[in-house]
Amino acid sequence: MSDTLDFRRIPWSPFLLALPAVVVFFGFLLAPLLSTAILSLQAFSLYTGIQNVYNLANYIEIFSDNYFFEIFARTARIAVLTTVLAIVVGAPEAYILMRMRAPWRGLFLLVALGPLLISVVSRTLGWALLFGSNGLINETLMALGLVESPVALMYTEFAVVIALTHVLMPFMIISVMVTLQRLNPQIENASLSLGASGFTTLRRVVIPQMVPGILAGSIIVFAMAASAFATPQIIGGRRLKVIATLVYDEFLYSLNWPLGAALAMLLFAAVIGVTVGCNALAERYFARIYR
Amino acid sequence: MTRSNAATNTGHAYLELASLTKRYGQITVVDSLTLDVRKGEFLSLLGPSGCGKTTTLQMIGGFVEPTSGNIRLQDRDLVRTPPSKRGLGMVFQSYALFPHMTAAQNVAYGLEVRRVGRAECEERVARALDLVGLAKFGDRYPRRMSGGQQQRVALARALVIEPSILLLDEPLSNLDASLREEMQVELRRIQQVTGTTTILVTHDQNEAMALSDRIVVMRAGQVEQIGRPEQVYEHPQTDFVAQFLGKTNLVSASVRTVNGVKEIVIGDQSFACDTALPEGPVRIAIRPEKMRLASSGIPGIVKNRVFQGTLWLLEITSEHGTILVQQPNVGTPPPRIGSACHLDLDGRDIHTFGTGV
Amino acid sequence: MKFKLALLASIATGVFAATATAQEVLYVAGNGGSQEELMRAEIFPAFQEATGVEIVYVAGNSANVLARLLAQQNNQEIDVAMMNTGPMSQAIELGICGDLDIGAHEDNIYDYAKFSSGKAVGFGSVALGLAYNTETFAENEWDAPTSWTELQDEKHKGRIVFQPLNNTNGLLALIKIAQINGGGVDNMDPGFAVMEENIAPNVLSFEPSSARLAEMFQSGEVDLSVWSSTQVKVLAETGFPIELAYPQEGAMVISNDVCAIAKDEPNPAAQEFINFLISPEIQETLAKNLGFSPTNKLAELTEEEAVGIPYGEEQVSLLENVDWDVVNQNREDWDRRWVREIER
Amino acid sequence: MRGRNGFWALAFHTLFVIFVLAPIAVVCLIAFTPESYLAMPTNGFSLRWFEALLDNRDFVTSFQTSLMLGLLSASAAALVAIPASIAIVRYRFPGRLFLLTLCMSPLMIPSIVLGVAFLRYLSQIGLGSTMPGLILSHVIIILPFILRTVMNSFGSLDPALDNAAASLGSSPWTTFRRVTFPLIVPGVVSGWILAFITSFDEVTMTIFIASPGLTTLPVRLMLYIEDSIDPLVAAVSAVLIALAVLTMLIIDRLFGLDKILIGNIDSDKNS
Repeated sequence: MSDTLDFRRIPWSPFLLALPAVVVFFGFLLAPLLSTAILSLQAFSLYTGIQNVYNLANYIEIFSDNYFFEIFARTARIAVLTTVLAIVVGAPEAYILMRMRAPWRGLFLLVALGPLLISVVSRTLGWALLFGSNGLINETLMALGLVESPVALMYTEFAVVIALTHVLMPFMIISVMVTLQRLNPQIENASLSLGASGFTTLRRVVIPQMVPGILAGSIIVFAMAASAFATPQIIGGRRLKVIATLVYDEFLYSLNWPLGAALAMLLFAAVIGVTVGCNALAERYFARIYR
Repeated sequence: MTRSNAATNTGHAYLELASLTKRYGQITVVDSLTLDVRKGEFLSLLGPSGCGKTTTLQMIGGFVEPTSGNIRLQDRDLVRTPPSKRGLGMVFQSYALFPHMTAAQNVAYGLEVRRVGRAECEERVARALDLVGLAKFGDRYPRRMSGGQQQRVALARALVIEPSILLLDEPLSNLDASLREEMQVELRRIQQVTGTTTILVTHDQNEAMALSDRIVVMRAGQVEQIGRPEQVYEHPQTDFVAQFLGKTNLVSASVRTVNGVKEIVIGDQSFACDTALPEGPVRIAIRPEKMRLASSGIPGIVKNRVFQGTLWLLEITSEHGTILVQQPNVGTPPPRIGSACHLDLDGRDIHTFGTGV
Repeated sequence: MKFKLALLASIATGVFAATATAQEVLYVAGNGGSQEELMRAEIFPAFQEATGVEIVYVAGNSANVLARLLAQQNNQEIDVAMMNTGPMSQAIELGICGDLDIGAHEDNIYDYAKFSSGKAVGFGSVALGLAYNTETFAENEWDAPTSWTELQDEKHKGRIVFQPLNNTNGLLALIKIAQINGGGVDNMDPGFAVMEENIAPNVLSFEPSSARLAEMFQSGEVDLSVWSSTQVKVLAETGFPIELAYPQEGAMVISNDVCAIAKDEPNPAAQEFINFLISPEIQETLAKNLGFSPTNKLAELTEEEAVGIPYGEEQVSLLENVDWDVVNQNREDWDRRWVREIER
Repeated sequence: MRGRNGFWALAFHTLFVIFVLAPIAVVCLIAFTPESYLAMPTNGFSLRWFEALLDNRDFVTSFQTSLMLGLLSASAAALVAIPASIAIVRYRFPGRLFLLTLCMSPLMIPSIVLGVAFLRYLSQIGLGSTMPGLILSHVIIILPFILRTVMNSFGSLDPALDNAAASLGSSPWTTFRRVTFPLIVPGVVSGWILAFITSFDEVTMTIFIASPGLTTLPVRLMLYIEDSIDPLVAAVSAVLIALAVLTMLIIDRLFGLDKILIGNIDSDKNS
C-alpha cells in the first residue's frame, strides 16, 4: 500500500466510503433480524394476536415436541441426502468437464451451469411434471411394462431430494472445478510416471485434491438444501414439511408468527452453525497442508 | 573428428529413439529424431523454447504419443507401454508434488504402488531423502517447503523407484540464480552416486554444459549437433549452435594456401589456420574470449565497454561489423570508448561453416 | 459496450412505459378456483362498467388471505376481503375489518348472514358433502356414498383427498365426524381418533387448494373427497363425472363472507363493491353459476335453478351452522393436534 | 488433466446431461400443448397457452415488476457496493473485517429467515407493500455478488497503477475516473448482471414481502403453482427459461459464463 494518494491521508475517507453500506446493512439487515429474534420470544393467540410477553416458551415448545423434532430430522435428512447425491454426481462430472476439450467443454459448461440462471420455480415445476402420476416417468415405466399402476413419486422425500439435487448441483460443480483448475496438470503424469495405474492415480492423487472443493461445495449445497423453500413446497406438498415450509405455514396460514420466528431463528442458527463449524474444521485440517 | 556424434553409433545403446516424429495437425514439433542414449550417461536436450525437446521427453515418459517412430529401452518397445509401466523416473518443471502428502509420503508413493513392504519402503524413503539432503524434512508438506527443497523431494521421489532412466524437464528453471548453481552441483553429485541414466531438458546452455556427459542441441524438432559439452562449444557445426551456446562473432572470410601453409584471410589480415579447411570463401565463427587486443591486426574502434567483474566485454566496430571481445580483468583497464585498436586472433580457434558470402 | 447500453435502455423504457398507466384500482382478496373465475369473468366487468373502478383480485384460501392482511396491518393494500366465517370472525376480532354500511340491503339480508359487530356480511353459502367420481364408482359397482363413514372404507385407500384443517372445508368435515362419533365442537377427541385411525390411512394428500383437488379428480388420482357444492358444480359442468353426495348425517354449511378492510383512507369503492355483491342481481348470478345460496331475500331463482341450493326462508332456516366463537377459541389447539396427529 | 474421457466417463456424462435437461425440456414441451390440461404436445404444437399468458394481466404486471425491481435493486446495490469495496480493498481501518463480514453475510443467511424478518419489519417502518421496501430487501441479498466481483477486479489491479498515475500528475479523483474505474468496469458489469438475475429469480424471501400490487414473476408463479399446475404455468416457465438462455448466451459472448460463475466462487474462499 502506498501513500501517494492524497485522499488516503484523510482518516475518515474509508468510513465515508463504507457509510452507505453500513447504513443499509444496519437498517435493513441487523435491525430486521433483531426484531425477528425478539418476535420469537413473544407469545401469540388467535384472538389477541402477538402479545407483549417475552420468554422462551416458543423454543421450549419446539424442543419438547416430537412433531418439530420430526420435521427438523426430515430437513436434515433431505439436506444430507441432497449433499451426498450432489457429491456423487457433481464431483465426477466436474472432473469429466475439466478433461473435455474445446468446443465440447464450453458447450457442456453451459449445460451444467446454465440452469443457475433459470428460476428455481421453473426448474422445480419441471420435476413436478416429470414426477406426477401422469408424468413422463410414470408413463415411461408403464409403457415399458415395469409397473402396472403409477408409482407415487410426488410428495415423497425421494422426489424432493432429486429435485433439490438438480437445483443445487451447479454449486457443487463450480466448487469442484475451481479446485481442479488449481490442480497442477502434471500431477497426474507424475503419479503415472511413478508406476501408479489410472485408477490408483484417481483414488490417491486426484480425489484427495478434490476434497477441499467437494467440502466447500458440500457446505454450500447443505446450507441451501436445509433452508430450501420452493422445491419442498412444490414437490413435497403439505405432508412432507421441512423447516422452511413449516415457517411459511406458521407465518402465512397459522398466523403464529412468534413460533414461526423461533423456528426461523433455529434454522438460521443450525445453518450458520453447520457452515461455520465445517469451515473451521476444514480450515484447521487443510491449513496443515496448504498454508 | 568431424562429426562428434559418430561416437554414439558405437557401443550398445541403452535407450534408442528411432525416427521419432510428433505432429499436431500441420505443425511438426519433433521431426524424425534419431538418438541413442548410453547406460549411465547424463544427456541434455538443449534448445530454445519450441524446439521439441520437452515433447521428446514427454514421448519418452509416455505422456505424449508419437505420430510415428520408435522408442526402445534395452530392446523393449516403450511406445506400446503405458507410462505407469515404463519404470522411468520423471522430475517435472513444476515438480508436480502431491500437495496433500508429506515429503516422505510423496517419496513413498512410487514404492507403495509397487507394493514394496513397509520396512523396506521406509528404509528406501529415508535413504532417498538423505541422498537429497532432506533427511529431517520428511514430515513437511510441500507448500511449507522452499523451491529448492521441493525440487529435492521431486528428485528423491523419482529416484527412489530406481528408474531405468531419470527424466528431468527443466527442473531448475523455477529456482533463482544462486540456488540453481547449487542444485546443478547437487544434481551432478547425485547422478554420479546413483549412476542413473539421466536425460535433462533445458534451454540454459550453461546448465547443459555443467551437468552433461553429452549435449543434444535441438532446433525446430531436429537434432542440430550431438557431442560432449566442450566439443559442442568449441566446435559448433552450424551458425545456430555457435550462437546458441554462448556469444560468438560471425564473419565472412576466405581460406587460401600460401607457401604450403593454410591461412584464413579476414579483410586484409591473414592468420595461420587448420590445414583441414577447404580453400575458398567461408563463413567463420570465433568466440569473444579467443580474441585479444593487440598492436596490430584487424583495425577497429571501441564502441562500448562493459565491466563484468572477472572480465571486460568490448564492442569493437570494424569493417566486418561489430566484433565482441572478452578481456580478462587483470587490473589494467581496456581502451576508452572511441579509441582506435587492433584485434588479433589465433587462426586455429576459428570454426568455419561451409562457404560464406 | 454500445450494444449493452442499447439493450439496457430498451428494457428500461419498456418497463417505465408499462408501469406508467395508472387507474383507480380496488384490491379484492378471496378464494381461488371457480369463485375467482366467475368474479373475473362476470362480476368484476359488471362492477367496472357500473363504477369505472378496476378490480385486482388476489387469490388465496381464507387462512392465507387473513395472514397477509395481518402482515400488512399497518399498511393495508387490500380493500375488500372475502373469507369463510371462521377466519372472518377472527379478522374482525383482530381489528382488520372496518365499518360496513349495507344500508339499502339491511332489511333484505337473512339474519344468519349478518355479524353481531356488523363489520362483515355473508354473500352466499354452500353445502359441504362428499364428492365422488361417478364413473369409477360405477365401474367398481360401488353404491353412491350415503354416509361420512364412506371415508373410512378401506376400498378407497390412497384415493381420497381430505382438505387440511386450515381450510374451512376440512375443519367443518372434522367437526361433523366428531359429531357423528359422539363429540362436537366442545369435544373433538372422537373426530381426531376416527380421522387418525380410519380415514388418514386412506388419504392420498391433504390438499388445501381446490384447483389442485379438481386436477387430482381429473387426472384420476382420487375418486372421493370432502368438497363443497360449488366446486363440484363447476367441475360437473365441464362434463366430468362428479357428483356431491349429501350424507344422511347431514351436510355442513359454509358461509362466504365479505368485509371492507380498516384503513386510514378507505377506498370508497370498497363499500360500493360489497353492496354490489349482495345486491339481488349478483346474488342470482352467484347462485346460478356457483350454487351459492343467496343471502339476499330479494334474489329470485326459478325452481330449476334452485335445485340443490338452499333457497327461501324455509330451507334457509334448516342450515346447520357451527358456533364459530367456540371453534375459533379452540382452533389453534386443533390445528396443532391436526399437524401432529393426522398430517405427518 | 489432459487425459481423454473413457467410455464410462462419457456414459456418465450423457446421463448427467439428460438429468440436467429433462425437467427443463419437459416444461418447454408441455407449454406447447394444444390441450387444456397437462399433456405432451403429441397432437401438434399450439401457442394457445402463450396467447393466454399475454392476456393474463397478473403475469404481465408481475413480469414488469420483476424487471423494474431487478434493474433498480441491482443498480442501487452497485452504488452502495462500489464505495464499500474501495474502502475494503484500499484501506486498512478498524472495523474493516467487520464491514466485509457484514456485507457478505446475506450469502449465509437462509432466504426464508430474511423473508420473515422483512415481512414485519418493512410494515413496521411503513415500507410494507412498497417498491422502496422491496428494493431495499433485494439490495441486501444481491449486494454480496457485486461487492465480490468488484473486489475481485480491484484485487487483480496492479497497485502501482495509482502511483504511476499520480507520478504523471493525475489527481486522485482523475486517477479514479480515468484509470481505476475503467479497469473495474468489467467487474461492476458482471456483478450487476449476477445481481440482476438473482433479484429477478428470488422467490423464497420475496414471497413473504410481495403484496397484491407488487408481486414478482417467480412469486406469482409459485403462488399459482401452489394452487394449480396447468399448462399456463408451463408457458410462463418456458418464457422464463427462454429469457435465461438468452441472457446466458449474451453473458457467455460478453464475458464467458464460466469466468463469471467459476471465477466468482473462486473469490469466495479468498474473501
